[in-house]
Order: sequence, then C-alpha cells, then structure tokens
Amino acid sequence: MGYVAVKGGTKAIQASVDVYKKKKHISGMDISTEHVKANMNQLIDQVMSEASMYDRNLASHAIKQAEGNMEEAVFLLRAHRSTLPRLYYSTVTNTREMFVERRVSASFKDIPGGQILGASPDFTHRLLDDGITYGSVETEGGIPDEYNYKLDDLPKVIDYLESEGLFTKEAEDNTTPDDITKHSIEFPSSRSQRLQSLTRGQTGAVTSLGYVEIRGYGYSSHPNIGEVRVGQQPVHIDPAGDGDEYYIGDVELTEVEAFMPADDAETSGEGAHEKTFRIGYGLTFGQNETKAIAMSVLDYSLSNPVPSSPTADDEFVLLHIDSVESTGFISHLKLPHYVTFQSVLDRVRQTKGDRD
Amino acid sequence: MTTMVHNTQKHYRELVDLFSRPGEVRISTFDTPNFTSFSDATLATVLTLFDNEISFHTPEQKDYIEFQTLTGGRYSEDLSEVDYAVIKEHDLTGELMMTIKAGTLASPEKSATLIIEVDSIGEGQKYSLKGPGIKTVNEIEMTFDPKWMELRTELCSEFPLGIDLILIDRHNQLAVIPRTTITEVI
Amino acid sequence: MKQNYAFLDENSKKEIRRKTLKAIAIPGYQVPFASRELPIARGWGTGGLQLTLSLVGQSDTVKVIDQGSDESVNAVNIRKLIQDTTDVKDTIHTDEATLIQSRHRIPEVPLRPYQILVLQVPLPEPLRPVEPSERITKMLHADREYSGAWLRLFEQIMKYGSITDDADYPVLVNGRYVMAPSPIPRFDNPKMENNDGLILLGAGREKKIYAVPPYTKVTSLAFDDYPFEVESFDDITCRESGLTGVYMDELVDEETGETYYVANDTSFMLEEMNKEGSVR
Amino acid sequence: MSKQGNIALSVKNVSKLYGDGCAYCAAPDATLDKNICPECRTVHACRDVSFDLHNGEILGVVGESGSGKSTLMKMLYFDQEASHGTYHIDDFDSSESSVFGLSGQAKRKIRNEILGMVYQNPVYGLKMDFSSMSNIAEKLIAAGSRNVGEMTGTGDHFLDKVNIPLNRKFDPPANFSGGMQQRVQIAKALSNYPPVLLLDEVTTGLDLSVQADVLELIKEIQREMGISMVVVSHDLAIIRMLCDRTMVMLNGEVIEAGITDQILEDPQHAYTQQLVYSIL
Repeated sequence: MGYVAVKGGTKAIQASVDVYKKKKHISGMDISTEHVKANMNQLIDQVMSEASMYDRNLASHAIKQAEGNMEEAVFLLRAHRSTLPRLYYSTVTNTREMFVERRVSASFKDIPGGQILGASPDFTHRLLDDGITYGSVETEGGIPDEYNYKLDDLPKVIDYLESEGLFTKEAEDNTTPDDITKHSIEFPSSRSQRLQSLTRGQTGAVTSLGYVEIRGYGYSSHPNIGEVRVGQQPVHIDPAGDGDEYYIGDVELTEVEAFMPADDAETSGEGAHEKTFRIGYGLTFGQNETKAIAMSVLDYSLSNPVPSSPTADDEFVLLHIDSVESTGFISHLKLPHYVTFQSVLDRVRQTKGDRD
Repeated sequence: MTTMVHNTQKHYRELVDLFSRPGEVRISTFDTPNFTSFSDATLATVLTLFDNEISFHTPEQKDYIEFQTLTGGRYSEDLSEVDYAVIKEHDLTGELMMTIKAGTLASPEKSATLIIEVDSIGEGQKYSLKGPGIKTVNEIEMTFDPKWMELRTELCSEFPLGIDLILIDRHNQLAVIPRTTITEVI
Repeated sequence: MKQNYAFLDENSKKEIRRKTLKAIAIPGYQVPFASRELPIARGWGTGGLQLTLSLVGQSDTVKVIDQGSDESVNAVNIRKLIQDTTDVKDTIHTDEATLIQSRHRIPEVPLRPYQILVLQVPLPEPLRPVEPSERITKMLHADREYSGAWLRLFEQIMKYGSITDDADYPVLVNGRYVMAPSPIPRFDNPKMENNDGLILLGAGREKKIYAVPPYTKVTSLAFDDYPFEVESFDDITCRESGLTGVYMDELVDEETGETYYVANDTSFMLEEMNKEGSVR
Repeated sequence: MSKQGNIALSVKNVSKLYGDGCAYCAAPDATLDKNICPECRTVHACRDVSFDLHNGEILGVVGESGSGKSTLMKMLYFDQEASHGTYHIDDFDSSESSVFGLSGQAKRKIRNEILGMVYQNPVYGLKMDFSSMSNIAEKLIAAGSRNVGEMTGTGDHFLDKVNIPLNRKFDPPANFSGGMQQRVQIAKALSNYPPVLLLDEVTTGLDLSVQADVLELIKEIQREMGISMVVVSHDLAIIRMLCDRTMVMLNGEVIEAGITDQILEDPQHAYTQQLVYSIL
C-alpha cells in the first residue's frame, strides 16, 4: 500500500472535545435554561446586548452551554445569528413611547414625571449574603393613585432644557441607518454606524474607553446624565411598505441622554462665546446602564472629536471594542505558526550572516 | 427550497469561473419557472445575485415586478444609483451606459454590473480579449454591437473604475467581460 | 439545532458572492464585506471559511490545510464544520480537490485550471505597518501611493543590510494594487503569478475579500539592486522523503539534539513517496 | 529649469473658508470682523490671494499668526484644499484649468516631483523614527526610484550638502537637535531637484546661531541650484535676508506686495508700517 496519511490531528481533536464535554458535567448536577433565565437577568441582558440579538431563551441557552463565560455566550449567539435570514427592518421606534420601568436624572432633582427608581442594584450593599433564596415573590408597590403621568408617555428631561433655551434639538434625520452587519463599516464612519458598533460593543471595553474619555484623554469633562430610562419598547414592522404597521412585541431597552456643555456653534469664532448643551446618546438591549452611559460618552467624543484624543478616533474605538473580534484574534495566537516562524528564522539568520 | 440553494450555488460557481476567465462560454441548466421576458440563464443570474440589499433597473414593468417579488431586490428608475441593470441589447442606450455607476477610486467596487441579453453568443461580431484571467488571448463571437463595446472600454479606461458585463444569449449561454479585459474587434 | 446547507443563510451567501465577483474583477483590491460570525473564532479562518461556505456545493471535493498539513488541528476543525453542514467529499490530494482552503501555504502541487484556492488572511492591509488608519490606507490605494510599502523595505536594508520581511511579503498585483498575500512564506509568492487556478483571499475579522484571478501578473516588491529572495533551503533534504526544493519544517531530533528537515506539504510528500521509483 | 516663460507658480484669487459663506461676505469689498464674516460667522482664513512666483526668485510671505500665510502654504502643497481660486504650475502639463482640480494621484505626483516642502515642525515633514537616509529616500521612492544604490548616493550628497555628518546618516531624526532636523528636512525636500521649494517658518523655535546657519544654507542652495522659493515667516529679519519680493498678509488678505527693500524702506499700509517700525 505504501505510505498513508497520519490521522493524528483528527483523533487528537476528537479526544479534546470529549474530555471537555465530560469535564463539564463531572458532578452530574445540571441546571435548566429555565433556571438561567429566571436567575441571571443581568447576564442575559449583557449577552443579548453584545450579541445584538434579542432572545432571552436563546441567550439563556447560550449562557448555560458556555458555562457562564460571557464571551463564549456572545459568540454562540452571534454565530447563530449568521444563520438567520433577516426578513424585515422595524419601523422607526420612538423611545417616548417606551413603557418606563425605571428612569433617573442626575441633572435635575424634580423632573416632570419624577424619578422612578425601579429595580436596580445601585443601592444594595455589596455584602455576600449566604442566606439568599428566591421563591416566588409578589411585586409590591406600583403606581400611586395621584400620579398624573402615563408611563408609556413620559416627558423627557431634554424637553425641559429645550424650553429653557439651553439645548437645541438636532434636526430629525430620517435617512435609513447604515447596518454594519450588512455593509461593513467604512471610515469616516456615519453616526448610525458608530451607535450600532457601540451598542454591540463588549461591555468592559465600552466602559473602559468611556472612562478613558472622561478621566483625561479626551473631552475630560464630566457629562451630566440628563436621563437614564429602562423600559419596554414596542416594535413594529411594515411588511408591505404601505404604512400598515404590525406590532411584533416589546424589547427591553436602556436609554441614556447625557448632557455635555459645549460652545454654541452659532457664536463660535472670535469674540464672545456662549455655552450650550449637546447630548451624547446611549441605547442598549436589556438593562445595561453602565454600558449605555459609557456609550453616550463615546457617542459624544466621536461626534465632536478633540484632535489627537484616542477616544475621538472612530477607527481606534470602533474597531477594537467587538468582543468576538478581539477575543478571536488574541486567541488565534495559540494556533500553529510553524511556517511563518520558519520564514522569520530564515531572515534572522540572514541578518546574522549565517548564510554567507 | 433545497433545490434553489443548490441551483444558485451551481450558477454562482459558473459565474466565478466566467469572471476568472473572461470570454469563456458556459451553458446554464438552471431550471425554474420563468415568467419574465428574459432567458432562464438571465433569471438564474438574477436569482443568484439579487436580494433585499441591492437595487436594480430593467426596462419592462412585468420583469421588474417579477424580479422584485422573487428576490426582494429594489427596483429603481434612477440609473445612477443601481447596482445592477438587466437589459436586452436592443434596449441598451448610450445614456444608460454613461449614467450607471463606475465606482470611485477609493471604492471601485461601488460600480454597476450590466447583465445584457444578446441574441447569440457563438455567432456574430468577433472580439479578441486580453487581460487577467486570460493566458494569452481569448476570442469570443457574439451579436454585441461594437459601439457598446467601445463605450464600455471608455468607462473602463481609468482602472480600477469601470463596469463588469455579464452577457447572456437566448440559448442560456453565458460569458463575462470584467473591467480588466482589453477587447478588440477582429 | 438544524443548520442551513453550508451554515450561512442564503442572503449572507449572496452578499459574499457579490463581493467575491467584484474582487475577481478588480485583482488585488480589498473589497469590504459584512462578514458574518461563524461557529469558529474570528482570527481562526472565518474569512476563508466564509468564502468556502459561499462557494461549496454538492459536486465539490474539498481539501483543507493549515501549515501545509491536512491534519493540523485547525484544518481538521474547519474541514469538520464544512462537512457537517454540507456532506461534501474531502481529499488530501491537491489535484483531486476542486476547492482548497489553506492557512499559510500554497500547496507544492501547482493549481489546475478551474481549481479554487482560498487563503485565510489575518491582516489584509499591506500598508498597515506604515499607516494604522484605515481611512488613510484606503486613500493611499485610491491614489496608488505605495511609497510607504517600499520605504519599509528600504529602511530594513539601511538597518540590517538586507530586507527582513519574512512571511506575508507584499506583492503588486496586475501592476495596480499592492496586496498582502496572507502569511504564506516568500517561497510561495512566485506561485501566485500566472497561476492556472483562481486564488481568493478572505479576512473575516477585518471584513475584506480579495482575489488573484488566473494568469495575472503578481510581483513581489523589491529594488533593482536588492532583488526579492525566497527562503533558502539550498542543500537541504527532507529526512522522510529525500525531497529537495520544497518548503521545509525545521525539527530537532530529541535523542541526538540534531536539526533536521521534513517537507512541509505533507500530502505532497506522501504522494511523492508513493510514486514508483521514488527517492526512498 | 522651467520649460517656458519665467513664471514657476501662478496663483489667482485663492481663498480658504471655514463655513459656508453668505451673500454678504461673497462680495469682494465686504468688511469683515478681522477674518470672520459678521453675518454668517464664516472664517476667511485666506481671501482672494493672487501672486506669481518667478523662476529663480525667493518670494517672502510675512504676517502675524492667523494672517493666513501658513494656510496659503498648505494649499500650495495640497495639504489643505482651497475653497476657491486657481493654481498653475509651469512644470506640470495638465488639461485642467487649475491643478487644484486634479486627482489625488496627480497632486501627489506634483508634490513628489515638482515641489519640495520644509515644515516649521519637522514632525510633519519627517518620519522621526526612520533613519535620515530613509527619510530622504521616501521622496525618491515616491517619485519612482527603485534603486537602493542610487538613492543612498543621492542621500549622501544632500546630507553632506546640509552638513549632516555622514556617520549619522542611519540615525533617526528623533535623535537629532532641532537645527539638524530642519537640515534633514531641507535635504529631503531638495533630493529630487524640485524646481520649487516651499519653506514654512523653518527657523522658528531654533537658537539664533542655529537660525543663522540654516538661513545661510538656504541662500547657498538658492545660489547653487537656482530653485524658486516661497518663504513664509513672521520675522522681517529673515524676510530681509532671503527674499527678493515680499507679500504682507493680514487677516487672510494680501495688503501689500512688492520688492522687499521697497516694502521695508517705504511701507504703505498702516499695518506694514507698524510691523517695520517695531523692529527698526
């Protein structure tokens, strides 16, 4: 027969996968995706936001399969996302119609509609509590009788600033937003490409770069959170394109409008400057408040670039915050590079004169 | 569904071969109900390349409605923005050729592809072809008026700008002349 | 869960296909594409794999190699994904394959007409080492301004007395575009020129597709008085097969501590060893 | 050096606006608030600047910071786009009515072959971490040279000419003093014998004795090579030393132009008078 190919790689890979799968379940204890879904809301929110796929069931499944590893769970959902045809774009959705569950303003104590603290870990003490159990809980509270606002029609804090003449709303931009998952991002980026990249960004990366921006490498000023709101946002499609909209469900969103003091463009140039406010915008799937705030900071820094600041450089920020891309490229360094290394050896030896 | 997946894959591979080897001729065996005024191979090309992310132009209403229904592609009157134009040679105009996108130096791929149905590939005007994908020189005969070829050469004179031609005849034969090909009437 | 044929949904394939045809029509130009996430990690061959999945069909025979070997773990992994989602035939023999996906090598057996070689690309931008910004490199390509690429080689000569670029050595395609050939050794660069087959290059993370059609001029950048050089394996013989004049892996004999060499393209080595009257 | 006539560059009604402008400031005699339109707040960094550069002459442009002289220089070297106006270069054949209308590729060709530029800040003109020799080669490579021996020969010649010790030719400019960096920039700008050299505040920030050396070098080069030059400076002493003719700029506009001696001895405009008398 002569020489035959060695099947070493195939066998080794199969063995590795087998060991990995066995090791995972060595104790024999299993949790159902229902458990994940019921107990790990914050994790699910993060995963859905980074995966840019809104499906609590699949996210729970991914978290279980990834053994709780965020990046792996996001990766699983992103890969699954690639197999799904995208049939419709939603119609324009207005967050003024959000059914608000939580909304706070750091800028004004009394805002029309009031501060609604809702559910948040912000004011819990971070003490490990070994007595924690979850049975079925009845929600208490609810809307007080004398509350005069509808939760799906709350005024926004920017309305107040506008009425005071401190903020001019941008003209409405109704061009179809770019979709970076359908056409790769090109530079200089459009605002819709920036917002989409940021909202898909890895939570840690977006937060870190937002921190860079406000700590001293960028705009270096303290943004004021006009409003963070979390709630259920209705989504509609218009399949025939004739204005006949269908409601297809709600998604939970976190929205941030951060005020940034800026020079009034109307009075720029020499002479007296006037100050005004502009906003940075953050919007994520699920309750991801820190990420949404960091996103609003970066939205602002990228739209109003300060020269030579890293967080004003759209390529620097947007090309490095994607979890699947950064973890993939870093981990690829584990792959064999024998051929290229042989080529490096050849050149190093040449400079050392080995060959001469 | 499965058949469509395999049919478009097969047709795509024919296109890959033809783009790689300008002037070669293939016969398409793509079989699908055809309610357009174009040949089956033209419809196959449309089904293979079009979806809801592209825009196209074709002169007859019944054709564009059919293309739109089958692929989700967006019909447009505005020739200067379309990604594809599907047209029979006798409907071709100088205006169309001069209006469609030839790309920009920074993004030469943002150019239109012309899918042209001619009466015959194999008979007609003889052209010699040179350029990438051709070992020395290729020849193709087809009923394609040299005046259009001349216009196309002008559009492709500042490489990488240009348009790519997919030529199809009534008997489902296909050939491709990408922008890199240097053509000559012989 | 049930998967699509060749994993990707049909619209994703269509986008990749449209961009691939553009890439063939503009040799050496990096066409941006949306790039889908795949079940293998970014940086592990998702660009090449998306090309393969958009190309592959029932009548194909595929070969997947990494570092010259069909049995490298990453090659095995990629081949398994292709087969699990398509059920196509596979082979280790270059001339039997209709579609070859490779990382870091062009096989020793020359490509045949109509064969397609898909190369995985980590960093598609040849000007990136001299210019970090994408918008600027895009403009440099538009202006055909490649002095940065040559300057880099010039500086190496000033610093080290010779060009020190190793693998992924830049080439000029069709006299127009400077292109990263992917991290193939310089040894493989000349195989790109006037090739009988089609070479497609895919960068998944960087979201670019580019191509070298058959019979296209591909020249490695060099100076008149500092010509392009491939890795030298002069006077080196493969210990397993007795082959010479092929790309070699350098290995160390654990017992004697001596350096020895084995042909890197393992399937080619096997074919040669099984030939009547082979050197062994 | 010139092919025809005695005019190397000709600039007509060149303007640079930051803002959209309006009917008010479009009128040539409109009064601006310094260089800002009181109606639409558009900044007129350069406003209707016209001049000819004669072959072999040194033309000075003097003005305070913000006068538009550096903006003018950047437009001449295509670092910035002009908002209006035309620009002719005698040594460049073009069917376009103004070289401002050319493609990026053609503009690069002009930069590489016809113009030399020396920036105030060497960071803009040099790659600080590449060897000085490579910095000079950059311009030669851009102009099409592919011969290392020829380029290092030219590099030696010009480094020597600008008094950089040849044993430091492989050192990067980052390791040099400010005066040496400017001299490397000058060597680079001269390396392919451009007919026109642009110098933007080249001695600002240097010690007085170093300034004198650099100025002496520029004069010497002009005498030897007969290159036409545009010299931008805020310093009348430099203008007096180098320039045959001088333009005075204020708030984006040329307020006075003529033979340098005449301007220095008999300034007409109130601002020029103030400028001249303050240093005399």
